[in-house]
Amino acid sequence: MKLELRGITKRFGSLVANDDIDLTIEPGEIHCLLGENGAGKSTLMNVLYGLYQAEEGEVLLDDVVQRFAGPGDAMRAGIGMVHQHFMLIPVFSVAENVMLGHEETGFGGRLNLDAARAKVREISARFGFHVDPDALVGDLPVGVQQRVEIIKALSRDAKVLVFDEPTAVLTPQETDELMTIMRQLKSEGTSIVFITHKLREVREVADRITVIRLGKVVGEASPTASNSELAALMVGRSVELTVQKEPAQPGPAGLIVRNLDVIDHLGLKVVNNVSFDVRAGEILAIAGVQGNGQTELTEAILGLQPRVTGEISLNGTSLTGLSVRKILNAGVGFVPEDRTEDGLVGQFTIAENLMLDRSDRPPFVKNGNLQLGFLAEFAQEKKDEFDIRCESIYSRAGQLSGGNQQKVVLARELSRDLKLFVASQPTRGIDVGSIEFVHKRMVATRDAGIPVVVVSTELDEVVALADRIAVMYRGSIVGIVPGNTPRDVLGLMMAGEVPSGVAA
Amino acid sequence: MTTTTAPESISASLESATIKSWKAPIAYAIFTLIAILLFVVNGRDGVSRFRLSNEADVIQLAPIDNPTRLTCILLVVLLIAITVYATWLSSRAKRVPLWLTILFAVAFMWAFLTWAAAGETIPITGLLLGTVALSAPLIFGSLGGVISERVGVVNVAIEGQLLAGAFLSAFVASVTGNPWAGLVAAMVAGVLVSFMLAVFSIRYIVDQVIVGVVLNVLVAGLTSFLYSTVLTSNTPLFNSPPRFPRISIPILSEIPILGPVLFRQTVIIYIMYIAVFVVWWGLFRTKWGLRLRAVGEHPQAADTVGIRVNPTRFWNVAIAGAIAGFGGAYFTLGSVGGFTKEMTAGAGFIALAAVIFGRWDPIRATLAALLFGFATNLQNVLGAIGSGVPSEFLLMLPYVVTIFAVAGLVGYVRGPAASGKPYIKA
Amino acid sequence: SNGDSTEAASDFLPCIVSDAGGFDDKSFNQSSYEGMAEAADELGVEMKEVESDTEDDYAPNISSLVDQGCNLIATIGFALAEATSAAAEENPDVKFIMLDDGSIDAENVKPIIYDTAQAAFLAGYAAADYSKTGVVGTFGGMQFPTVTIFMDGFADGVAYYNEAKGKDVKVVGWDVEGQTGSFTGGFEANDTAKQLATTLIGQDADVLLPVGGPIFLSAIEAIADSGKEVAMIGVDADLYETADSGQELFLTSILKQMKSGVYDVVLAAGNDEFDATPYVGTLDNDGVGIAPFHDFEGKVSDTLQGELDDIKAGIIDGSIEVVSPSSPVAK
Amino acid sequence: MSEATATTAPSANEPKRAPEYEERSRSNEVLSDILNGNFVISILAVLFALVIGAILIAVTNEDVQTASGYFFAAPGDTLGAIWNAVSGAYGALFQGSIYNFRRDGFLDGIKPLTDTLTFATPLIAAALGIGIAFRVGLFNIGGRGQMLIAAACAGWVGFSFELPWGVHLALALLAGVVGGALWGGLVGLLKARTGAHEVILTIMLNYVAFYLISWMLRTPGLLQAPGSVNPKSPAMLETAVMPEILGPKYNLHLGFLLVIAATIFAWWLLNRSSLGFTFRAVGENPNAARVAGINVKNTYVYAMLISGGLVGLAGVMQVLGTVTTGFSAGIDAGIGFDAITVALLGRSKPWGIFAAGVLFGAFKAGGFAMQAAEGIPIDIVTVVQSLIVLFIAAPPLIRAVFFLPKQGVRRRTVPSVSKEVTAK
Ligand SMILES: Nc1ncnc2c1ncn2[C@@H]1O[C@H](COP(=O)(O)OP(=O)(O)OP(=O)(O)O)[C@@H](O)[C@H]1O
Ligand SMILES: Nc1ncnc2c1ncn2[C@@H]1O[C@H](COP(=O)(O)OP(=O)(O)OP(=O)(O)O)[C@@H](O)[C@H]1O
Ligand SMILES: [Mg+2]
Ligand SMILES: [Mg+2]
Repeated sequence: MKLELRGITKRFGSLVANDDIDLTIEPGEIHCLLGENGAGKSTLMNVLYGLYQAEEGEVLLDDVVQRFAGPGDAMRAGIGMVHQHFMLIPVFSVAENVMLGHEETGFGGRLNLDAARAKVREISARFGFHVDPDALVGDLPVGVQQRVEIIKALSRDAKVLVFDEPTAVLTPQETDELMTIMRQLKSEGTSIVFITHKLREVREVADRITVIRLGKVVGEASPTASNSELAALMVGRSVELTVQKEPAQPGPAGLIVRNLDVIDHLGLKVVNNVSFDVRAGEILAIAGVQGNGQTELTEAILGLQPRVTGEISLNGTSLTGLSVRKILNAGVGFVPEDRTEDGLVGQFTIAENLMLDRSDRPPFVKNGNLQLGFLAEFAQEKKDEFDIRCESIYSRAGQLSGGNQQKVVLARELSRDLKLFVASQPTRGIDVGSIEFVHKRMVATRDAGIPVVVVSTELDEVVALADRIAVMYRGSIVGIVPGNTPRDVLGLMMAGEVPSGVAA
Repeated sequence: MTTTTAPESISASLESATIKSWKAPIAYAIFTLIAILLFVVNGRDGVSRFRLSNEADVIQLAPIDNPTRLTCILLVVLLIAITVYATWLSSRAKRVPLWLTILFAVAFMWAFLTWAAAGETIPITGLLLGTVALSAPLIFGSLGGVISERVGVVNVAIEGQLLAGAFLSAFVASVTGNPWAGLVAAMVAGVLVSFMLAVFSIRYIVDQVIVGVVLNVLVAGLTSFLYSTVLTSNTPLFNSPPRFPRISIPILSEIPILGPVLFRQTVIIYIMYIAVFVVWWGLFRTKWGLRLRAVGEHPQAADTVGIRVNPTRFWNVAIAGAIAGFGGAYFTLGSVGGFTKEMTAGAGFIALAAVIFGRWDPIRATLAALLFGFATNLQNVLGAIGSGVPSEFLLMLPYVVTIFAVAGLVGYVRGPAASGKPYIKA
Repeated sequence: SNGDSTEAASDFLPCIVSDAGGFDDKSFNQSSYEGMAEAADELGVEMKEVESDTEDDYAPNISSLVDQGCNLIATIGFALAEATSAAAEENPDVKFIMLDDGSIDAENVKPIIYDTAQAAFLAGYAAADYSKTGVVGTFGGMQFPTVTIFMDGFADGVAYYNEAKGKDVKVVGWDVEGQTGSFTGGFEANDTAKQLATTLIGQDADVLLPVGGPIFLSAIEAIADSGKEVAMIGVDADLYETADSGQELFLTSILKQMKSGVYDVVLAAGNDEFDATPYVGTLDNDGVGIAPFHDFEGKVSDTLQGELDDIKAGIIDGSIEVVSPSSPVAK
Repeated sequence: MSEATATTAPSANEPKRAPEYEERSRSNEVLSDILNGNFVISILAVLFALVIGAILIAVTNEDVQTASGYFFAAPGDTLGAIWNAVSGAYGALFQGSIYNFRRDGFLDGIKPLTDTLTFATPLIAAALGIGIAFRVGLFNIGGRGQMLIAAACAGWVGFSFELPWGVHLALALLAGVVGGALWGGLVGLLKARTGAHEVILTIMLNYVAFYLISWMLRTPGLLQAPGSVNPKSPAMLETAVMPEILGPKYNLHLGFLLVIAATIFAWWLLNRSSLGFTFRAVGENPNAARVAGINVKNTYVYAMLISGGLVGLAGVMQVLGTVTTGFSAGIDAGIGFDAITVALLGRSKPWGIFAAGVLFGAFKAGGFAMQAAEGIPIDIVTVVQSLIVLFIAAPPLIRAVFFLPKQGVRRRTVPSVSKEVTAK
């Protein structure tokens, strides 16, 4: 099916998210949309999908103007979408999620779950997924959840499929599988819109590329364009794609972790007998597919996990069993994985967020009183230093874009007197310009002689930053390898295989 | 490159460790201690008689005569045994099964009744019959709460829905002389309150808790005002609703113990049985329920599959109001005639507690409401047989039991994820 | 006594403040209101009434009435005693009627109190005599003295009967000795009250004495549902005459003549004959009493009425002592 | 009120890349809020609620009903009757709450205003407590229980000890506040330790407190007045009674000054103190608070202690200020519930609560006069109050009713009471 968007303009209040956008997708083509965070890609797709109503412009399918009052209409017209943020209901089973919205029913509205299960099995078989229709979605690893999203989109025989950043949570292998599926769908005549920040993927699979910046189409690129050409087009300036760093000057071991176990609320050992050291002035990256215990490991270091055994010490003093506050005060900086949930208080101002984890002591608090004057100066300084783009330091943090939110968290953590820096997914979902900035700051931290732990599921990031890499699989460390280990070896380790010659 | 470990699927289960939870044994131990102090150390003599049948019953069961002291001692030994077993289970990091808790509760309650009724008779059917009656408005209210919160609208306004239902049903049934008309009016009243809740929380995006609280106040004020100005101006005409008669269901009503308790009731109670089943079945087995729960868990996800979130919320909140309205009718058409100011007396809040206690599940919420009704009626029975405890402490009983149950057994509960959050489309 | 009332009454404005029960409580607020309304009618003057909801309301309600120019204010219930006392002191030219509380001793306050235990004693005796199961029951709204005084008198009457006749009629729902018993926790005719009555019936009680405003309505329902033959005893007014339904159930009623008590005082005040001596309703002055048996005339034993008359005489002449911890005392 | 920040981008083409935004201070936001019509909306909301109240008064008025029976014969009669009913009611409301023209002289005439402030006193104190709990994400419906316990503690100290002036009052005050704090803190503790939901706990504890106090009040040797059989406490000793700050002519007592102090305290606590910062952080996002080293469970306990203490202060005002002649189990007078509405109307902000409390105090004071003068049930006041809260919370409705121009999309932050920490 041919899809055409004409003159789409979408405003949120006074913010113009899409500004007179034209886009055509030919039948059976994979069309990539590129753009920084907040460029308006998702918004455009949501307009196409009927989720948002555009102020101006029209959607045409096979040259027929469409009127979508809601996603129901769009789906009926043959449009399917895999959303950037999972649109799955965690407490429902896979089959229930897939059937939702077009349920087959029996007497009295009784759900025909068997039909839904059969459908899930059928699609799973066709694309080589292994998905249990009766599993609760909330219990599934994100990679599998992504497949459920895809099954959902496919179960309705869509003629146009939109994939909005589907690869953000996939392993390299899973990403490759997805590419294969996309090509398979394309060969069946489905048109595909593919949104991603990973330029490698774009060049691999795209037939055509459209770049959006600040709500406008700024140009088309061919799949043969180089990474830096694409990046420049996206950001509007040239971007450094590799992290410039000197070889590490490691000092003595700062963080020592020995025989660490973390047990979750169901009694599962999500971190299993993990031991490692991080030396002052080096970056240890913890690689692995999401959900293999990395999150819990970092949370255990910060004292956020209730059931932990083993030893954690920093510069010779034990951190085990201390409260979060004590651990923070011992000089541990922490960037949590989910910045909106765990890193920031969305309703608080930027300034308030900048003092969030020092809310009980000088310089921000004296005798129980907030030092608002000092806070204002401090926040202004950090806003400039970290280039936080905002109206003022009194803007709500929740209103910032993802990259800027991440900068607030970084500014807060890096402005403390650190003895250890732990960052989880520091660049997830943020644009290349911001990534560049974040990476620079992390290397600078290392160079200041602080041990740094980075958890990332992005191999690009791991390779770019790490002096050493620990790969986690099912709660255990598969091996710790040098920073220059080839990607394919890392990929295998992420799948739990220990290549010979690697110390386990 | 050789591999030493075979690749496994990511979703394969992890090694499991042991979590020891001492909550259950501690709770058991506390109650066992109370039992020892009260039933053994402070034991009583005599015979405690549990009467299982009424004179009118076709099948007569002989009353159970418990020698008070002996029964108490035996039961306390059983309680100690259960506590020891639970401690052993916990020390081996095994879960304490639900049946054990139920056994413990039954044994404790039996011991308590035996102790309290030394030399007296406890009418077991009466105790249970009253339980059903006292729970009825709570059950209707909590069903309304469950539906509303499952679809994503926090329903603090149950009290208002009950009160509005009671008021309008009394008025309409009186004027028409027809209790069925009153029942319909009660539904309408509940729906009207729901409409306010829905309009303000969905259309005007006012915090749902605020709307709920304020609606309770509004309905209380409005019904009291109209009661003083209208209903009392001509009580025989405006506030003398006919009651539904009690209907005995043939055969079923003759089942020993349960028959008189469950099947000699007014039509409102029979509607309640149906409502509990229908709401449960509907929520978990039908398209309606699936969509409803989807909207309450993740409205945006529901939207993306073509479910219209706000209309779904609106109409289901209305249904919730209709069901809660029935509960209001129970006050005036099923129980004691006539409306009085603020006659629901906090039942809506208890129903709200039952919703949370029952973890937003219609069956569990019903059980929670029944527990509350049981404790209330136990208080009645103990007061009547003269247990010597000051009446205020007996009146406290249902509330204290609920606190213990919530703090000791339920603990942390999580409602529908999107409950209380407005859905705003761009 | 109506002759010269007109000019005295012309600027006479009687007013009444209820306690939290409100004027439709089927109890003392309502009786007092009716008494005043009748008197006002008789005098041909207007009256004003205000209801209280909470404890906060008493003082402001009284002072609002003073502001409205009321010159006689009846305050109903012991809860209003302090507010009344304070208002009386502040407004010496306004007259007050204080119902159910005898603690105020002031020139302009007339306490009206009732020794209902005396009448309840008779009712208890009658109930014991009537009971076929040998069990009679009572329950109350809340454990207030104005409530338990009925229960005390009732239980004492039963005990007197047992002693006199060598019987063993049992009282369920109230223990005089320990002052503990059955209460609904409020004064609403609700399901709790109904279940309480049901429970008492389940204890084989075949006479019920529900004490507290409209809760007798719940007892009527409970009796109807039980299918048993259970009689009731009313409180305050002769409920056989005033209740909208269930008349046939009333063995008798314990009368507390508040309506006529208030009526008399209002009428007197309207005729400038107000005096502040406390009025204590007793069997002697017919301020309390028991109602006729009405439909039960033929069901009670032939000798009962005679025995009751003797006991009444005994109570009046002091040979039978009826004391309740809750008996009112006038200062 | 810095809650609504309209996103104003200087250039439509460059929605996010323009770093040169004007700096806007908080006071500017308050100003712009008023200019944007929040103040006007509030006034109109009150007006609209009063109009609905007037309709209710009119249709239930007997004269109006009689006159409307022959409406077409003499419509003037009906209109006149409506005018009489409504003006009589609201006139009495005004005279009872602000200025009574029927009294001679300003000093007498202004007494109603002081009554308004007297009634506002416990309302504000309790609403501050409930508002603070709201800010921490806790819904404290337990005002009744906390007030009762506090009243009992303060009352007990107030009538049983003979202490010097000043010391006695301070001690009674302290006892009450501590009592309320502990009763509230119990909820926080149970929630923190067992995860039990505070809504259930507070509801249940209301009843427990009520029956506990009822029992103590009728048990000689506990709270019952010696020599009396009524369930009532003795009167407070002179030394424990709050002095009347405007002289004996007016009822306004020291409690009002205490409540001003409490408001300042609450404002300082929430906006200027470290503890308040943690309160708000936990209220807005307990997960982030936890990660930032804030002990969320302890915060719940502290918040409920402070909340209970402030609600307890209201109980103290009742026994030592409003009804000093001895209290019974109804001494809370529904304030614990009214305070929820006041806290909501004041948007859980201390000075907002203060203003809302004064408004509700006025309604309460005026309600008595309205009932006494016109025989209108006081419940009408409840109706109007609740409508005001609803309308103020829904500005678009008011705009529609009064044909005001629409405003751009603005999202209002409201006290979130449904957030919880995920159990980890
Ligand atoms: N519902 C909304 N209300 C207000 N503003 C919105 C809304 N959704 C998106 N925006 C804003 O519109 C702009 C475009 O957002 P959009 O999600 O389309 O970006 P994107 O290109 O998908 O970015 P990303 O790569 O981060 O997903 C951003 O500035 C965003 O903050
Ligand atoms: N309803 C109101 N009536 C009178 N003054 C008010 C009201 N609301 C706020 N104010 C004024 O605003 C100032 C700040 O009030 P408040 O503490 O309630 O807001 P805030 O807490 O600073 O806002 P935020 O929660 O955004 O920090 C006070 O000094 C007060 O003068
Ligand atoms: Mg996007
Ligand atoms: Mg503030």
